[in-house]
Amino acid sequence: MNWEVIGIWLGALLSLSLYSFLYKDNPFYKFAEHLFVGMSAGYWVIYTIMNVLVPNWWQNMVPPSGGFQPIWIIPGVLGLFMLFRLIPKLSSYSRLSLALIVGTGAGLSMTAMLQTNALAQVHGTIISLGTGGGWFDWVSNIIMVTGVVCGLVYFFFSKPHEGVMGGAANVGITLLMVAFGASFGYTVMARISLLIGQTQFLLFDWLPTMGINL
Amino acid sequence: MRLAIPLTITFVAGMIMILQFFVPATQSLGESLQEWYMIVASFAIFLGAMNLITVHVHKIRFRAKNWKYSPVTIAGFAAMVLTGLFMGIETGRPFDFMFTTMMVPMGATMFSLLAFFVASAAFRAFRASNWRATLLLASAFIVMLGRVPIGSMIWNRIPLVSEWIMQVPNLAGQRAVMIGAAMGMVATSLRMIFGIERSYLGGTD
Amino acid sequence: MMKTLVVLSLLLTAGGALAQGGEGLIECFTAQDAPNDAGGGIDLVWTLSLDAVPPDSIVLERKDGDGGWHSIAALAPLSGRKTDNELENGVEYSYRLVPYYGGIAQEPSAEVSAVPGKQWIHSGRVGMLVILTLICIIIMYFIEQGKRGKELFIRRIAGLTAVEDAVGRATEMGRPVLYIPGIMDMDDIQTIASMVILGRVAARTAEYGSPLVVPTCRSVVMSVAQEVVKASYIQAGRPDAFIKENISYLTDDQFGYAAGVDGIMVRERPAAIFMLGTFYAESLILAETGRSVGAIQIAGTAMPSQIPFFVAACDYTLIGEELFAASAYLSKEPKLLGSLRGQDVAKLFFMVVITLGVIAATVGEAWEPAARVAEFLRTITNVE
Amino acid sequence: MAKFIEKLGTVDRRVIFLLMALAVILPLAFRMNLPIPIEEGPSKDLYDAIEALPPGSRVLLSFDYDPSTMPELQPMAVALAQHLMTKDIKIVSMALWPMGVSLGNEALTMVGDSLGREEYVDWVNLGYKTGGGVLIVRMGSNIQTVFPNDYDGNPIADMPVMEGVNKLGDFDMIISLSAGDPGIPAWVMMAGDRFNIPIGGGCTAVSAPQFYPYLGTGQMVGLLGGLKGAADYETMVRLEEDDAAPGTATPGMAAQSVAHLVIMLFIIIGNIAYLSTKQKKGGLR
Repeated sequence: MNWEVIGIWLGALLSLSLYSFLYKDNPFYKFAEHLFVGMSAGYWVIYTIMNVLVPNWWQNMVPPSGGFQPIWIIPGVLGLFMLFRLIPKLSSYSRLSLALIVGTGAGLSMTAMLQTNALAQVHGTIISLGTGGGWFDWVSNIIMVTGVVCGLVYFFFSKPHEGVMGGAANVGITLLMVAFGASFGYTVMARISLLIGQTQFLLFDWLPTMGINL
Repeated sequence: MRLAIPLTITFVAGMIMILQFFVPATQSLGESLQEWYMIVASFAIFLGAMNLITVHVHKIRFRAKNWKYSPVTIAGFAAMVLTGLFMGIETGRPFDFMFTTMMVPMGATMFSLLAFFVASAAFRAFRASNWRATLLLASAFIVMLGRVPIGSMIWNRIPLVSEWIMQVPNLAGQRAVMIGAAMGMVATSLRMIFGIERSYLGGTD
Repeated sequence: MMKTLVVLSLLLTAGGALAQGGEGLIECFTAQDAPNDAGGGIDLVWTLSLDAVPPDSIVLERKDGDGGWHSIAALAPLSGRKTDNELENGVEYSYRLVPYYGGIAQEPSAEVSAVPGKQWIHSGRVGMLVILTLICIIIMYFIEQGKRGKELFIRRIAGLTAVEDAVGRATEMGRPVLYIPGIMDMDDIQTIASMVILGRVAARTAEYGSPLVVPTCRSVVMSVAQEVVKASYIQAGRPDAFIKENISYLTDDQFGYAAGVDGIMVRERPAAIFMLGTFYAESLILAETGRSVGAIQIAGTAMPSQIPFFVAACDYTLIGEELFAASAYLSKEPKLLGSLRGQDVAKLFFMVVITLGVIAATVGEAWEPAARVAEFLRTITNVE
Repeated sequence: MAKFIEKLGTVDRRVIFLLMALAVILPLAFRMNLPIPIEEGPSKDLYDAIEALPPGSRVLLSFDYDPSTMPELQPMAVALAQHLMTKDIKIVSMALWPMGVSLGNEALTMVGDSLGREEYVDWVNLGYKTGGGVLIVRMGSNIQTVFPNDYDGNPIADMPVMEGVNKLGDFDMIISLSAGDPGIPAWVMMAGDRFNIPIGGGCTAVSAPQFYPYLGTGQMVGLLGGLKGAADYETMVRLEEDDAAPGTATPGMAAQSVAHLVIMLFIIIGNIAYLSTKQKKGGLR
């Protein structure tokens, strides 16, 4: 028994315990689940300390080369404010830290979303219907453009979906359904690949440790 | 006016992030703010960790349902934190060993459960109950066929049809969702930055 | 790229020519302030002569204050461009290139110079700035309108009409309501939207008296959720019914979280499950397990890749923007309805841009002025 | 019968789970070779092009990928190595991606050992050098100045496998297993077009369509796309050689196909059951 074999066994037993959930909830699953939650929470604590707090904060404030950068006290203090949640009397200080997080996030996503999710998509849709040349390309391009416009009509909230609006919204939601179906079907292969990967681990890494070679 | 200071911070932080996108001269300001934000958010992980431990200690103390598993969570947490802090996180150390031999396979297993759930969801949901549902069913079916050799055995054009569905109706649908959602996000961000939406700060004052 | 290729292929046909000095070899060597940066950068661009053998490498040199030349970078022969960074703004810098053949330096190129500076506006983002300002003004205008009490309509959103029923059903069955706010942190707008909806859902559970369980994947989300739910319970006059322990943190790990929530679902058997926020691959793991315990499920996300799974496994799905409309729908607050109206107008704007652009581009294949309109619309929607 | 069909519509989902598990486990465990129809196509073209090379030819095999695309590209590396080595073609390998070196070595060593081919005599791994397109151009005039040693630091000058190979033009074919940039486009433009060497390749399923134009113009002799391409190639190599080492792409593809079939079968059953229930109830419209 060496460490590699122990590792394979740990991985295999825990995997099988989690798979047992497919049959029904049971003590093996409960054990693996509780272990997974605990271990991963611990992992992320260490990860955060080692990969964010030490290099991005502590080593900026107290550089290993010597000296002290007082400006870095501010994020440290705001970080500590976050922990004041634990002390009811001081918990309202945490709002300051929260405000920083939410504000930065809001500003960042406002520009990022407008750029990649809106403008880039609009830009990509401004095509000539004749692109490609053949009648089939005409049909495809018309479906594409109508699809985007009608899909947007479906997302209108302040007007009732009646008349022309209603018709367009109907075309829109129909097209969305086709898109969802396609997207679902497309993902199936990737999901099965994951299962194939795990099955190969169990069949070709774990079984051989018991002398079973398929 | 206890909300005034937090709302000001939100406003200033949000504005800096928008500004640095359009004004190259302020890029370094934006970068520092993002770094600060990352540090502040990282501190919060201790809050969560404390909560997790408290909840499970609580469960054990009051013998709540399934309390017998709570020590497992605490032990798992302690094992990772203690080995990580005191024995290092480099390859080959206990922390790394537990990560690669236990956490990675568990994550992969949970991920692979999707293969089963995709099957059961497809079985139950893809019913031709009306024409719209039939379209959803048909597009899923054709795209699935187009991904495996069986598809081209049935009709050699199936992969092409599936490709077309992905490139035309699917792309159009995705774009509509993305543009719409972007408007929702811009409006929500705007309401946060200008303090119109403030319920996330809690409190009624 | 194309240019390099042409140069390259011509170069190769001329194989066997002799090594050349920088003067004959390097053409069009220019230096200019790097655009759209915070200063401190100079862009250097050059092409190689068409009738020379490419050198093994090229060394870029910068003139120091004392007038001597110092090597600052050794470059691949065909690279053709380099940005020198971390310079002082407002100071003039001079550069030259020295080609090397087989380790032997040749005659250097002519000298070029430039002054780095910072820019106050990103030239590739002006169009976006105009559009963003426009959208913000529109939305703010309608929010004002709403505040002033203008009557605003909102269409029916099936998933949100069901919120009341779902909570009511949970109360009847004496089972809890489970609320899953996605796996992203508070900086994600969908999480924020989810927190706002959580406030409304909590108001209902407070009213009906069924327990509300909120497992979170992020510490900050946990603490915000506690605040939001507590505020709702206080507002509903039921502060006693608020149980802080029901809003707990599990783990930051995506699948660890999924495993934990699956466990909660099968053991607590919630009668109603809300999944609103940012979801990734775990969406279907949660939704199928929720389905198996017989809960009414209301999901909502703006992640295009996950919507299909929610549509397949949940009773109601808020698609994309519907998630952001939820807080307005549930509260019927005038300023939120106004904001929604503003979003609609912004979408109308994009629809017009798309329609105009497509027509112009199509007509433009035959009629030049229309092509220019299409080009203009493409330019303003292009962001660097 | 009608009742049975209706029952099928509400079958316990664990039955589906079980069938899915079997659909994946059985093909893998029994190394199922679902007949993969070998039609005319880019995979077959590549096979035929290699088939047409006389023994003793020299092929440059470039491993331009990293572990993230290994599931798709590694089986190709193995199958190609197998085909080349059984045909007594000398392999000179290299990598435009740093991580490609060890992945390539894994494939070559495994196949080489099983077929009794010797490193430095029948194959060699030159290793990785940065530079992409420029590197290729320089190899066009002299390989030894670019790669004086192989990945292990052994001088390549006196290796039997390098005999008569001084520049790219001395190769009879170049094959790039490419996960992105630099990869196939660089080889086609910098080596294929320039020195008239046939270029073959393998890539991920996602990126395959972007290379179809090269096939149309003859700039590439053949292409393996994704797991499907890898499985095609394994099948073709196996037809030639019975005792060949087992591949992973074919059973993987078989498992994929069977699992897809199971899901589609369930969708069909679900709909039959649904429609028959609806009819019996007098239909909901």
